Amino acid sequence: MAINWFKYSSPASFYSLAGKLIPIFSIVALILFVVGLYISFFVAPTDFQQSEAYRIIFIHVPAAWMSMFLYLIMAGWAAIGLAFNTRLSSMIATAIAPTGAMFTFLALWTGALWGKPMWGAWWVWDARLTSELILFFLYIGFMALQAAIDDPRRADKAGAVLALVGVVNIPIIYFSVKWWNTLHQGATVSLTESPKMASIMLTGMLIMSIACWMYSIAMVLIRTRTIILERERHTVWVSELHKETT
Amino acid sequence: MAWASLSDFLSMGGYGFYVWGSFLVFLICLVGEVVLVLNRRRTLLKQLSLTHKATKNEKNNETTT
Amino acid sequence: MLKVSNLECVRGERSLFKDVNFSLEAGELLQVNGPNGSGKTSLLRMLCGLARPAHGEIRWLGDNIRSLDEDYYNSITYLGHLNGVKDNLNAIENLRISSALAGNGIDESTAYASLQKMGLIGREILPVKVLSQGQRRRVTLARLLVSDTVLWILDEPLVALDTSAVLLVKGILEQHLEKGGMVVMTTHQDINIAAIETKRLQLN
Amino acid sequence: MLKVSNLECVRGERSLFKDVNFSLEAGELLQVNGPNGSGKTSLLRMLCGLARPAHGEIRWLGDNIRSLDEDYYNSITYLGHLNGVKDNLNAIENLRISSALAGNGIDESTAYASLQKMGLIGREILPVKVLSQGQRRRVTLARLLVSDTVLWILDEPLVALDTSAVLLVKGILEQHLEKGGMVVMTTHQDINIAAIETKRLQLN
Amino acid sequence: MFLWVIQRDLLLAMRQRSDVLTTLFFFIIVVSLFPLGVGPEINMLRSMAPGVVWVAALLASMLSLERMFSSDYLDGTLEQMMLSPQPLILLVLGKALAHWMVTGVPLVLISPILGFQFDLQTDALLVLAVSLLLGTPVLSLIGAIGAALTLGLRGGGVLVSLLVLPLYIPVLIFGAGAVEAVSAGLGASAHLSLLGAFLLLSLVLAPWATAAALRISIE
Amino acid sequence: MFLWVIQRDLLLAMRQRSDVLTTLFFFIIVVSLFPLGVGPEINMLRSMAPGVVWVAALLASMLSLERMFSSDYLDGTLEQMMLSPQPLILLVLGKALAHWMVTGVPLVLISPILGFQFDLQTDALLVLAVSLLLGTPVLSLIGAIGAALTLGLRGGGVLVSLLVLPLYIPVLIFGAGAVEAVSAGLGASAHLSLLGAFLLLSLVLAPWATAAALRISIE
Ligand code: HEM
Ligand SMILES: Nc1ncnc2c1ncn2[C@@H]1O[C@H](COP(=O)(O)OP(=O)(O)OP(=O)(O)O)[C@@H](O)[C@H]1O
Ligand SMILES: Nc1ncnc2c1ncn2[C@@H]1O[C@H](COP(=O)(O)OP(=O)(O)OP(=O)(O)O)[C@@H](O)[C@H]1O
Ligand SMILES: [Mg+2]
Ligand SMILES: [Mg+2]
Repeated sequence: MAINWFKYSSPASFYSLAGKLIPIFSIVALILFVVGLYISFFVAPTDFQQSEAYRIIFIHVPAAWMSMFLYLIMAGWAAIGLAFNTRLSSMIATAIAPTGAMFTFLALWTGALWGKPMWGAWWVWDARLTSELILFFLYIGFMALQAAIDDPRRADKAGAVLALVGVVNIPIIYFSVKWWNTLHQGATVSLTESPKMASIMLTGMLIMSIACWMYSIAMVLIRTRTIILERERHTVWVSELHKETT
Repeated sequence: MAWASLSDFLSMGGYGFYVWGSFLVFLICLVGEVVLVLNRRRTLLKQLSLTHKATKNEKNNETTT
Repeated sequence: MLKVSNLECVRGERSLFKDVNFSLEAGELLQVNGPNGSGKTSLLRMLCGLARPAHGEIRWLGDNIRSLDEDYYNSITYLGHLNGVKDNLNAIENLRISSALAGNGIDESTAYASLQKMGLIGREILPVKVLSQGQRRRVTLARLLVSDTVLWILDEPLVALDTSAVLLVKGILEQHLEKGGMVVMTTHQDINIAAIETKRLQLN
Repeated sequence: MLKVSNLECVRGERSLFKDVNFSLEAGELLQVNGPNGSGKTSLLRMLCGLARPAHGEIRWLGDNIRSLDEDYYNSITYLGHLNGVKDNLNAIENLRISSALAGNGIDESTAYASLQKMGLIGREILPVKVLSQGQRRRVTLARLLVSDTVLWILDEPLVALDTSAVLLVKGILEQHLEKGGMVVMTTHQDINIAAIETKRLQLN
Repeated sequence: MFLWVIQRDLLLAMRQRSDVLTTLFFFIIVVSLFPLGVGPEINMLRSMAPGVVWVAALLASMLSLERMFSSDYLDGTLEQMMLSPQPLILLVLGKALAHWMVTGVPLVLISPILGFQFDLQTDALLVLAVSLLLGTPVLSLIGAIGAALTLGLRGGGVLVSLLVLPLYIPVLIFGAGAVEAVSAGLGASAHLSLLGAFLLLSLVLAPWATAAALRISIE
Repeated sequence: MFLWVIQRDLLLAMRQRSDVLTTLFFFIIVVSLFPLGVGPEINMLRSMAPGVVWVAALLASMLSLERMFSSDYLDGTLEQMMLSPQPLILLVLGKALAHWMVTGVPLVLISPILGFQFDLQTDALLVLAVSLLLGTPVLSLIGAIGAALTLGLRGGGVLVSLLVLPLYIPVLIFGAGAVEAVSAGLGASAHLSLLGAFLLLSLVLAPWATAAALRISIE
């Protein structure tokens, strides 16, 4: 492998690398979204039990997955930033949080809209739902803490400590599922009506998930670039960058 | 899978409110985030070029005086 | 013993000072001078290890203070702008607790004696919050009388003190220097402290 | 205009001072001197009406200040040991708000101009909490530049200021006295302020 | 000057944009804690809902009380306010209003969503919001008295809750009562007009008491 | 030095004797508010009881968190502590312990009486007290992290609750769960041993995280 990773761990070279990657991810995301939405509405057949309501699954599940993945990735980058004092990784962590919070919100929202027709209630206090809500609070806490701190270096480090402590919490919340009676993912959902339909649904869900992945990466890259500019506005390379563009 | 008519498509077998409520909010959130992120970047770039000009002028003044 | 090289301090986007170099040996006094906002407090906090320099090194007996940590804290006493006294405790309790935190607990009679020296008798069992500004500062400064550290880092110790207290502090510092201690201090007032050598550092 | 008779101050069970008498006319300066804890701050707080005297009377233009209340507050400006600035606001906001509270709102350019006079330019939009000790004091003192009151009551205004700032404050006070204002102040530093008459009150 | 006080407090709140949001999230979190502690049975949750939401509103409003005067006290701003030529009562009213705008209004707006979580009916949701709209200003006004009384005392935060919570209880009873009455099919107008009466009463009396308490605490 | 920190914090708490009492009263009042907000039906109250008591304990513990470091920070004592030759972790542990002794222990002692009010059975009362005994130190330890992170930030009080409450939730679930399990005739030992595991975990990890957070906040 000839890639020099250290080269890209400096904000300046990351900035230009990210600039090249963003269009690629954006376009792939767009195409996958179109394909995914087409499958969701025009290829996937009507569900025998839930009629059309089940189509929410095509966004609900990707959003729920993303919400959890992004938290772990955010905590990972924050930890690297804390341990090795690399500014770039902390910036990436900061950039992930809003997207993660948005997907968490979407999982909650689509879940609630699905719950009303399926369970007859917008919300039930079931373990899966509750832990998703807590995840939302963790994101909000992370962002609120960083917003409350003026000094970016302190904000990075404080956010990292919080994110790490939050990670310890996640498996605990997750295991508490056992102790609760679960309504989520119970008999109400019939994924296996027929093998053919299940596989179509699975492809749709997967395509939508990958689209969300690509979308998240593009968003995070753009946001990281903005944060880099904000924080390094007084360095030489930023002003040289400006000479080039103007 | 084909829909009989547009209104059929919109009603989603009676679940239109829930399905469209989900998908619309999903799209609004994604598009909204894109707009916000790009907006933030644009205002920052504008700010930067302003300060950049200001410092350039300062330097010019210094050299002339 | 203390050696500072190429120190630079950046606050916000401003470089307050750079290329600060000095060294301090036993019995020497360093007076840091400079107008308001020139970075004296920031420098002193770096010397304590409370803040991280943007650039440069601070060495104590040859080792970087970052690597020494608790060993270094055993050798310094820092008094900052803030008094570090608890409003609801009285002077004796405050003195005993702050000494204990600094690593040398003292008993009540020692505390009483040092407060007496600082002219606080009659006020030693009042909660500190009812004391006057100058009296609270004296409670803080009483720590110097019981401290057994080598290097004292004092940020405007004379603020709010009346003339007799200023003389008192002068005496305490001179005695410490005589015994081979070291002092780094800032002040906006004119004061002449006898030392083996008085170094001056002018910021800005 | 200000007339104080037979004032006594009791804190706890101690009488700090009694039988304090003085009067102050336009253009006069009263310097309150005394060692730490002699009751200077307590006296000044009484003059403002923040504390109630144990005994004696304070009259302004012939009326007891207790009965005047808000009319009196229109004529005085008090700066105490505490700065009264908000850590999270910047200098301009702090100045504008404290002036507005004192009854004369000012616009941004006036605020900017007075901060410039106090040597705070370049720092005027930083949150006050990152400023140095002396700079925060300067933000407080900038209020004097925009105040339109007659009687200024200043408790150790010079604390934490560097020499140039001390001169600045001296100038502001002298100008105020010249225009027929009155000043009551305490300080432990030597300072010579030109006034029609400088009265001195020695406590303890 | 009245406007200045409000403006200043709002400015301080906005300076850290997160400030308003945090009160809101505190409210949401506390409301969500109960189902976690009590268990997920929906019938029980539904009948608990008005009480839980109201208790959470009480706590959210109370929690930020301590800061109402204490930061002004510690840095000397309060002294300056007492020396201001404008009447202290106005000033106090301004601060209470600013407190309400930061802590009360967001709660009123979010309460219907929380009601959803507990499966409340539409009319109950409406009454919940209205009762909070009438009740939360009372909380801020009464709270100001407590905050002024405990100024500068150690343990202020806890002490203030001890003083104000008993005074909050009537508001709690009628506020939660209104929602329960609607859920039970009875009208809520009696409860709501009582809340309105509380509001008027506290608008008249509380600033006066707070000003007196401030004078005592400062002396 | 460890002992000195505890001793000092306890001394400070005792200096205003009301301090311990106020946390306690806050706890009692919050627990008593619920029957007022929810209505007097005894069966419902009994099944709510563990949850309500535990939520009240969470809030009481949280309410005093802000003061844990902030007063030391504002008056400069914290700086002195960081410069102390003893390890910061010990110091932090001492402060958390002192916090627990002031806020946690009284709650444990009073909880059986409050349980009585809700008509809990003897074994449930016992488990309630034990679960609080195991759980409240965890609250203090985790809370210390939040308090250290928000040091010196405006809106600290509310912000700290936002950070800390989500982390408290597992303790709440298993604490209240233990009592419910006993009431339902099942054993509580599984819940209690999990609480014990949390305690061990937080004893090891929390002081470390708190010390790191303090260093970050002070710089
Ligand atoms: C607000 C309400 C809801 C929330 C917060 C929520 C949350 C989640 C989460 C976090 C996941 C990911 C779980 C995993 O990967 O193991 C998930 C998956 C899923 N949810 Fe929901 N959900 C909600 C409502 C619903 C409803 C009402 C339904 C259907 C009736 C539903 C059906 C599903 C299905 C089928 C999956 C995929 C499970 C899998 O393949 O692992 N959810 N949801
Ligand atoms: N974020 C920031 N951006 C720009 N300048 C900053 C920032 N933070 C601090 N400063 C500046 O850093 C300096 C800190 O100075 P410091 O407290 O060290 O001064 P000092 O020499 O102790 O002054 P004094 O005599 O008033 O105590 C101040 O001038 C302050 O304005
Ligand atoms: N409850 C009390 N019991 C006894 N003495 C008290 C009590 N409260 C205050 N005092 C004393 O009252 C005096 C208050 O002094 P004040 O603050 O007015 O002094 P000052 O002249 O301003 O001093 P400084 O120069 O230090 O500012 C102090 O000496 C203090 O010890
Ligand atoms: Mg300084
Ligand atoms: Mg004084």
